[in-house]
Order: sequence, then C-alpha cells, then structure tokens
Amino acid sequence: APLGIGHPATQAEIALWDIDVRADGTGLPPGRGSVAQGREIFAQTCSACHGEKGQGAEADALAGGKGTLATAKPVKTVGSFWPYAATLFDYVNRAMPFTAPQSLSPNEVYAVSAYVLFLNGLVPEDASLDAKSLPKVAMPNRNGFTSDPRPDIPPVARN
Amino acid sequence: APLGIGHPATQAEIALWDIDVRADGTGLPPGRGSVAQGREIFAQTCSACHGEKGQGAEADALAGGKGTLATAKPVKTVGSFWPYAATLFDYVNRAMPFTAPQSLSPNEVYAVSAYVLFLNGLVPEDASLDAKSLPKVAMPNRNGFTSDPRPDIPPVARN
Amino acid sequence: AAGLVAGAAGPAAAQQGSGPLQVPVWTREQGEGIASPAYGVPSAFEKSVIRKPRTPPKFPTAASTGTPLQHLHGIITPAGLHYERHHAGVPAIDPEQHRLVIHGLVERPLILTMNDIARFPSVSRLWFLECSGNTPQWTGGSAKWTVQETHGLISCSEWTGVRLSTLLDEVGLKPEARWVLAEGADGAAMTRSIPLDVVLDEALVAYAQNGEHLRPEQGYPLRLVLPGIEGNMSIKWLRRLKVGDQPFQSREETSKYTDLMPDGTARQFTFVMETKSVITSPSGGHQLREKGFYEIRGLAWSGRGRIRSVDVSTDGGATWRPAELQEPVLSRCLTRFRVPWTWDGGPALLQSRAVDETGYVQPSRQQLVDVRGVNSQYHFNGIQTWKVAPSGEVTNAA
Amino acid sequence: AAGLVAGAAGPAAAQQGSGPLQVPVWTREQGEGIASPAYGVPSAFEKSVIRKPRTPPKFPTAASTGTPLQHLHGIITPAGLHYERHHAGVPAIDPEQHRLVIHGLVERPLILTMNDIARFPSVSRLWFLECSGNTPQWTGGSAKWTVQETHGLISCSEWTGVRLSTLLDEVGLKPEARWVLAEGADGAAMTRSIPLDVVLDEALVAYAQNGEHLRPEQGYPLRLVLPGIEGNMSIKWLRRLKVGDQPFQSREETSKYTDLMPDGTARQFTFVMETKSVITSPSGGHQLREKGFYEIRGLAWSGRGRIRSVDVSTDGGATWRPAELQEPVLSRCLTRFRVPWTWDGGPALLQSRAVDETGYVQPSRQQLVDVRGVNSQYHFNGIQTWKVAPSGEVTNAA
Ligand code: HEC
Ligand code: HEC
Ligand SMILES: [Ca+2]
Ligand SMILES: [Ca+2]
Ligand SMILES: [Ca+2]
Ligand SMILES: [Ca+2]
Ligand SMILES: [Ca+2]
Ligand SMILES: [Ca+2]
Ligand SMILES: [Co+2]
Ligand SMILES: [Co+2]
Repeated sequence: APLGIGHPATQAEIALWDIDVRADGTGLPPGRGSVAQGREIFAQTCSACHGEKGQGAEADALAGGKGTLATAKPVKTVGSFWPYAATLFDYVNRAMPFTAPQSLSPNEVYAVSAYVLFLNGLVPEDASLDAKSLPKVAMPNRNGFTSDPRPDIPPVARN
Repeated sequence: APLGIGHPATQAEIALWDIDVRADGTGLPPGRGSVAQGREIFAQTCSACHGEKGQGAEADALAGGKGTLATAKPVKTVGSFWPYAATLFDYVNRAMPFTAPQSLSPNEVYAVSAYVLFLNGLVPEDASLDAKSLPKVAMPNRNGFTSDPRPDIPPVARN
Repeated sequence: AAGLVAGAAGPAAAQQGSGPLQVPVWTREQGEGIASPAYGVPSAFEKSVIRKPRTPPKFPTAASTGTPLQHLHGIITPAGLHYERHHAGVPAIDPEQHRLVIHGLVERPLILTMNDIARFPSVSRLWFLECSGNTPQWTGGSAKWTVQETHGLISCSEWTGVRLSTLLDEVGLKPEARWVLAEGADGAAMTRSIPLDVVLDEALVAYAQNGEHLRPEQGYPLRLVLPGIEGNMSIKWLRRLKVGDQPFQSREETSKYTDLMPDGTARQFTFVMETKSVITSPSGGHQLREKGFYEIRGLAWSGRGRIRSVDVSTDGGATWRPAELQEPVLSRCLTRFRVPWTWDGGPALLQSRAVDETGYVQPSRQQLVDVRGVNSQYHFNGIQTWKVAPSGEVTNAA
Repeated sequence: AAGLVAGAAGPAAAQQGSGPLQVPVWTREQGEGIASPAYGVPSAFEKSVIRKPRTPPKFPTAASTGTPLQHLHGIITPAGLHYERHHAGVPAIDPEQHRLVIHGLVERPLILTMNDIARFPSVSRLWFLECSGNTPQWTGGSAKWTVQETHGLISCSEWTGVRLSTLLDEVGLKPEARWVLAEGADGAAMTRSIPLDVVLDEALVAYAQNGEHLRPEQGYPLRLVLPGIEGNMSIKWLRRLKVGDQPFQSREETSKYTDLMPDGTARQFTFVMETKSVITSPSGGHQLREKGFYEIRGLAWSGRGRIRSVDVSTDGGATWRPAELQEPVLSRCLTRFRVPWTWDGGPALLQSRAVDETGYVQPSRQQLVDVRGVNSQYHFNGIQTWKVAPSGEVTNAA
C-alpha cells in the first residue's frame, strides 16, 4: 500500500522536464526545421567544437566514418554508428550546445538534426524534418547492435 | 619468526622518549626539588591556570577536595583522589606546563611536585623530594580504587 | 541540508505546488570541471553538518567535538566528521620524521619508520570508537540537546593497520610481559596502560581510516585502535609502546577515566564500552512537519561483540517492537536499525534498547543510577528518550 | 605520504640511524584546537593523494578523474577521492529546489521533494561503482601508468537511500512496464534506460554516501546506485524516472557504452561489471627500497556477487598462490586481498586473478582480445601485470 508521501504529478506540472524522445519518435514536439536552417545554426552554434562540416574538432566528429567500424580505426559518428535518428533530436535537445543546454527551440533542434543527417548523406539537401519524418530517416547502422552475450570468455583451467 | 623489518633500538637512542614513571617510581630520573623551589616555579609557571594555591582556575584544581568523594559534589584533586605521587611527576614531566610540555628540568619537576603535594598537606613545608622519597609519599586515596565488576546491572525481564 | 526527515526547513520550496516545474539554471549550463577540488568536499548546502563542542571549551586544545549523528545515515562516519577528543591539540606530524619505538620487556627492541610499519602484514576492520565520557545524562541533560550533544562522541570507521600482536611477535615478548604502555607524540604525550588480553584481542596499530591515511585529528600518521574499548586508550599519534609487568598508573588511568561510585571509591580500568543504542532520527532538534509515515532510525553497538537485537518504543517503554538490523552486523561496529512508524500527531516518547550477542540488555538510566549513582561520569549507556510534541518538535527527555 | 610501502621517498629521514631520537617540536607545544576545521581534511603531508585525470581533458566538464588506489587501504573510498565522470560538470543543486518526478507507465505519478524521499524506508549497502571505461588496456597502456591510471575509475562506498522498488510501489507500475528511463538534472540531462530486472535487484535512489549526504560530484542531492552495473547508469543528480515498455535508446546507450566487436557490430546493454582484480601495492610508480618481506595487497570485485577467491602470481602467471580475503566479503563490493611476499631482489611479474561466486574466472588480456578484439573500449576486466625491476622500480606491463 502506498505510504502517501509526495505530491501527485500532473502532466502540466512536469511538461518542461518531460523531454525524452524515444527511438520511434514518441515524445517529439511539434515543429519543423530544414537542412538550410540547420546549416546556419550549426555554423554559429556547433561548428566551433565539432568542425565546420561536423568532421570533429575539439569535440567528437558527427559525420563521416562510413565503413570504418570493422577496421583498426573505427570512427563512430551519427552517420556511421547511430541506430536511430530520433536519438539525435533527443540528445541535442537535452545537451547541446554544450555551454547552453536546452537553449534551442524545437524548430532549431529539428533543423540542426536535419543538417547533421545531411552531412552524413542521410537526407537530401532540401530536406525538412518534423516529428513524423525524423524518426523515419534510415540509419545505416540500424541493425548493427546485438545483445549482451556475456559471460563470453571460455573458462580455462586454473593452474 | 621475525620478519626482520626495522632498526634495533638501543637505550641511548630512545632515552629522550623513555620518560614514563611508574607508580613505584621506576623511571624517575636523578635530581631533587624542594617545596620552596616549587612554590616559585608554580607561581611563575602554573598558577595562572590552576590558581595561586592550586585551588583551580581556568584549569583543574590540584589541591583540596578532601572528604568530598562520597558527596553530591566530589572534587577530585591530587590530594583527594590520586593514588600515587609518582604519577604527578610523570604527568607534569610529560604534559605541563600546558603550553610548553617537557620544558622543565627534572629538578624543577621534583620541586613543583613537592609543592603540589605540600598544598595538599601531604608533605611538610621543608620537604625536598627525589627519586627515592617521592614515590613513598602516602596518598590518602591510595586504596580508593577497585577493579571493573561490569556487567553490573542486573538484567530485567524485557517486556 | 539540515536533516532529511525534518530539521530547520528552508523557505517553503519555490517549486512545490506553485505550478509547472521550471528547468533550473544548473540544467542549462556546465557545472564545475573535474578535480574542482581534486580532494572533494561536501556541498555548500551542507555547511551546517560539522563537528561541534557541546559548550565553548576553556582550552580548545583540551576539548572535544561530537559527530553530527542526526545528519548521518548507515554506519560509516566520514573522517571529516569523526568525533574529536584532544588533550594538547592536534599535532602536525611529518610522517618521514615519525617513529614508533617498541621496548621494555621484549627480546629485540625496535625503532620503526612509517615505511617499516607499512610493510608488515595488515588487516582492516570496521569498528566504532566511543569516548567513555559520551552521553553525560546521569542526571538528565538539557532538553535542547541534539543527538550530536548527547551521543556525538562515537564514530565508526574502517581501520587498517598492523595487529599490535604482529609487532609484539616481531620484538618478542618476555615471559613477565603483562601490560603495554602506549604513548602519543602530542603535547600531552598521552599515555595509557593496556593489559595483554586487550592487546592480543585484535588491537591495531592503524595508519589508515576509511581507506585513506589517518586524519590529523585521529592520530596521523599512526594510532592505536582497540576495538570495543574506551576511546581514550586508542592512543593517537602513537610514538612508543613499552611492555611492562604491571599497569603504569598514568594520570589518564587514575585521575581520569576512573568511575566514582556513591561510596567514594572509584572503579579503575573500566575498559569495555557496554551495549548502547540511540535513535538518530527523529531526534532532538528535528521537527516533524506533518502526520504520517516516518522511519525511526538509529545506531546500536557493543564493545563485547555483535548486536543481537534492538527494540524500539514510541510510548516511553510501555510497549516495544523489534527493529530491523541492517546487514552486515559486525562485531564492535555500529549497527544501523530501523523501524517504520506512523505518527498520529500526538505526543510520543521514542526509545531504543539494544541487546548484544552476550545477552546483555541496555539498561535504563534509572537502573544505572541505582547501581552507580550519579558521579561516575564515564560509561553512561542508558536508554535515551526523545520526546515528540504534538507540534512535531523533538526534544531530549534524557 | 606517497605510498607507505614505497612511493617517492622524501629526504632520508633525519631521525633514523643518526643518534638519539629527538623530542620533536610537536611534542613540545599545543597542537591545533578542536574543530579546526570543523569539517576535517587530510594532513598537509598527504597533499599528493588526490583525484587526477589520466591526461589533461579537452573539456574539463566532460571528463573523468581516477581514485588514487595506490594510496588506499581496506575497501572504503573516502568520498573526497571517489572517482569522477561527468558529462556536463558538477551542478551546484539546492536540495530545497530539487525534485524527483516519477511518471510514465505508473498509476500515480508523483513529484517528491528531498524531505519526502527521506521519509521512505531506507537501506544502506556497501557497493562498488566502476566506470565501464575503466582500464583501457586493450592494447596495453603506458609503462608509466600507476594503478590510479589503469584502474582508478572504481570506488566503493556505503550508500544509503530508498530502494527504487519502494518508490515504484508508491507510484504503482502498470502491467506493460519493462524499462525505466533515469534522467539527471545536470547540463547533460544524462539519461539511461534500465531494465526492470536491474531496477528490482536492490537498486537504490541514494541520498547518502559513507554516512553523509552525497558529495556534489556523486550526484548531490540524489542519485541512482545500481549495484554491479556500469557506473554511467547510476544516474547522478537524479530528477526524473519515467517508466516505459521498451528502452528509450538514448545517446548514452547507443553512441556510447556499446561495445564494438571485430566484425563491426556492437553489443548493446552490456550492463554488468564482470569479475576483476588488481594489485594496488606494489604497483606502478612504487619503488621497493630493499629486499625482504612485503605484503602484496589488492582489490577484487564482481558485479555478479561475492568474490570467492583471488590467486596471486609473482612470476607472470607461471605459478599462483591463494590470497587471504579480508572479511566481510560482500556482494558487489570491493574485497581486499593480501598475500605475503619476500622479494629476493630479482625481477618479478605481479598478477592477481579473481574468481566470483558464480565460478567466473577473471580472464587474461589475451583471452579478452581473442573474443572481443581491441575496439570494444568498455568492460576490460583482464588480469593486470606489474613488473618489478631489480632496481625495485615497479611499472605497468599491462
Ligand atoms: C563548446 C563545445 C561544443 C559546442 C558548441 C557543441 N558541442 Fe556537441 N559536444 C561537445 C562535447 C564536449 C560533446 C561530448 C559530451 C560528452 O562527453 O558527453 C559533444 C557531443 C555531441 C554529440 C554526440 C556525439 C556522439 O558521437 O555521441 C552531438 C550529436 C553533438 N554534440 C551535437 C552538437 C550540436 C548539434 C551542437 C550545436 C547545436 C553542438 N554539438 C555544440 C561539445 C560541443
Ligand atoms: C596554560 C594553562 C596551564 C598551565 C600554565 C599549567 N596547566 Fe596544568 N593543566 C592545564 C589543563 C588545561 C589541564 C588539563 C589537560 C587535559 O585536559 O588533559 C591541566 C592538568 C594538570 C594536572 C592534572 C590535573 C588532574 O586532576 O588530572 C596537573 C597535575 C597539572 N596540570 C599541573 C600543572 C603544573 C605543575 C603546572 C606548571 C608547571 C601547570 N599545570 C601549568 C592547564 C595549565
Ligand atoms: Ca516530451
Ligand atoms: Ca625514564
Ligand atoms: Ca532542508
Ligand atoms: Ca568547486
Ligand atoms: Ca613518504
Ligand atoms: Ca587546521
Ligand atoms: Co573506563
Ligand atoms: Co556496458
């Protein structure tokens, strides 16, 4: 039986905190943004750390790395590695730009997500994304993940 | 079997640390001091904290308290409570004067001990104490100590 | 913050009940970088959680401070909040210069450096230390006392060091050996005599506390830790161990740390800290804000071994309920106990009563006073009562 | 001082071998008074015992520092030395303003204040936390690395808080509930999805660490602690728990904290920290000063339960000896092991190998690499080798 401690949470009260976006897009807010809009925002707000074309600078590369995952020097980016486009919205929306998290509007997050996906060749230059289209962007490494098989090391006799 | 760690200690090496004095006087250094000498030292070095006649000030009383141990207001002093005179030498020698421990010479410690014992009426005014005589000073509460009888509380039924 | 259960509340929380949760500034910016500071400290919001003397001391170097038990959880005391009892203040000892001398009735007297001591086989133990002067409630204390003031001279740490018996094996005891004098390097050159049975009963020459090296206030770089024994004997800043055939009768075991009885005799060498417990929450100074569910939480310990059980009463001892003991329950270590309680808004008298593995039952204050009178000063282990008023105010009822 | 066993020695001790022991200045004066400071700090002689990043970070708020295991004893990590891993730095959260929201697939969504949370039934547990990025030795690290650099992203504390299952009972799970999203109030609004079996396996919503309230770096005022699970999931500065029917696929469980295999696929949701051990003394950076007796000391742990045994080798794995385990040996907690060793002055390769209660044997680096390649980044739990040179110098041999 509940102990009766605490305050019932209404959706109105917690809305500003309820920011998560699932892989299937559940949680995406209304709004829309284009690659072109994203390019501008990215140049002003992101490129200083991630490089002009998202190739990486002081901070991680966001584009490139295609075909490197099984090599000696894997480069994991949104394009080469991330399984879901919706995760990009979720992450940028909660954590970027690094020094001013949660400062972008939904439209801006859509736009900059579209631009990062464009940099990875995953949407065309004239794309504009919203809650419906973003989760549908086909991610190359969508099926690159397996579940945990551990313990995976065959036990050897202890001498 | 010893592990062979450390450095053998010779008596010469540890002499300056080997300061303890037992109840029977074992460990008392050569030297001697009188009540009269002690009175002067006490006035200069001790009385500010313990009172001119050792009656206590900011710090503990060192004299008095006779006959109070079984009353509602026991006053425990060297005279009323301490079982051994040698302990007085040991303690003053290691710890007093408070702000300059181990600064008195053996003669000075003998003297000031003699004075504190005199204040308690335990040696005459013309006494002078040394390693032989100090431990023999008869302390009124010598037999006032018992050993630990605990557990001493009769267990009662737990309800 | 002062007391999760209650404690002095801040201004009514800006967030609660006043519309939508806002995104606070700390979610909209970067926080502090790593290693700021490189040796971490508590949140600035916890600045009232500190050690304090019960009353301003006449001599701050011959004084004590208590652990703020009302703010603590579990059984570990953070080293920064370990209770203090000094007789000549806290020396700032250079460990390179520090030495331990072991001599007296031994075959091979030794001088050991800190590096030497670190090489011996080591052990770690979770043990409490309690000052035998803790809880001066023989005649009942002030109604205003918090548990820091009534019971704060107890703390619990993981101690690591060398068994004293290991060091005595190294020097070889002579057959007449019966007592060991332990001496500190502080300005009191603090000394206590320890009988061989206590020495051989797991006593540690410790150099670490809760993982790290001892704190200065707990004897850096080296101290004794005698489990279950009055704290004064766990000599800090340990510089010398002298083996003898009888007690040395130092001032600390004659003038002090002897327990005066009603007939004017005094018990000497009263070493063991007997079974005791106290409710730390709710406790003196706490303020219950509303009726309803609370968890009663406390600590129990015994110098003779493990805690077997703790009972809790909310009606001043008329009825008792068994508390849950948090595992692991370790010998001569604090044991956390808990019991659920629904406060109906009426007056209540909260008590706890511990039983240890020897069957010893924590006595009431009256039982203690009946046997020992009110002058024995040390070793008060009576049942503590906290009074809850209908206002929710909690006070010491001794 | 830097390492009792060895460590960078200071100038040859002025006291030793140079005639009589002198009475040092600190025995001839009063030390510092009580409560100076009221919240204690380590000796100034221990100032090198701090958390450090392995390399200077590009972004100090998205970086880590390691615990100086080479200086520690026993199993508790002092909170000031707990390893750090932040993604947006350490927020300075006012506990009066902090809230925990629990919602999603629940019957009664709740907003809880810190005072609310403190009222729930609490538990305390001694558990390790380890970053799954600890020990980046897939291809062998630098010979100069100390154990702080190879293994420092592990620490062990007594955590106190409310079982997450207690809070979920309070809100009532809906039948479709399978995963819980946990979210921080830091600038990264750090998020991880936690499956219900992990949630129900003792997971704590913790507010205290080693007795006192959490340190800011460990999530003050509230964090998750998931025993045995990679540290990143024990969300700090916890503000929200959302119950769902599937994982939320946050960046931290897709882009990061997935383990790349040689074929280019990546393992996801690799939660448990597998059995591991390391010798902390002698270890990288230590310097043995003379032949003779030393105690080999180390730590072992398993995310799956208790440590059953630890073997130690001084010849690079040719022969093994069982180590002694310090009691209490607790589930998903550090276990201190020790074994005596006499150094003959020749070269030596020190290794330890832990076995847990499930029978899992800590693998060699080669065994791990054979199965996982060298790109999987997380979850390295291979046997560590320290090389002792005839000079007494100890270095990392991966
Ligand atoms: C001041 C530097 C800085 C700026 C400006 C910045 N970022 Fe970042 N970004 C970082 C850092 C540092 C990280 C890694 C954070 C961590 O350690 O968790 C990161 C991580 C990311 C990631 C995740 C990368 C991965 O592989 O997991 C994405 C996506 C990203 N940033 C997008 C953006 C976008 C879009 C913007 C602008 C709206 C932006 N960043 C602005 C520093 C920056
Ligand atoms: C600056 C103050 C101060 C001065 C000066 C001082 N004392 Fe003390 N004395 C103290 C304090 C404080 C204590 C208690 C120390 C403790 O808490 O252990 C004490 C304790 C004692 C005691 C033990 C009392 C007892 O009942 O256990 C004796 C004996 C004593 N002092 C003698 C002396 C003598 C002799 C001198 C001078 C040579 C002296 N003191 C100078 C402050 C002082
Ligand atoms: Ca949403
Ligand atoms: Ca002597
Ligand atoms: Ca508060
Ligand atoms: Ca800071
Ligand atoms: Ca040193
Ligand atoms: Ca200081
Ligand atoms: Co006693
Ligand atoms: Co993992």
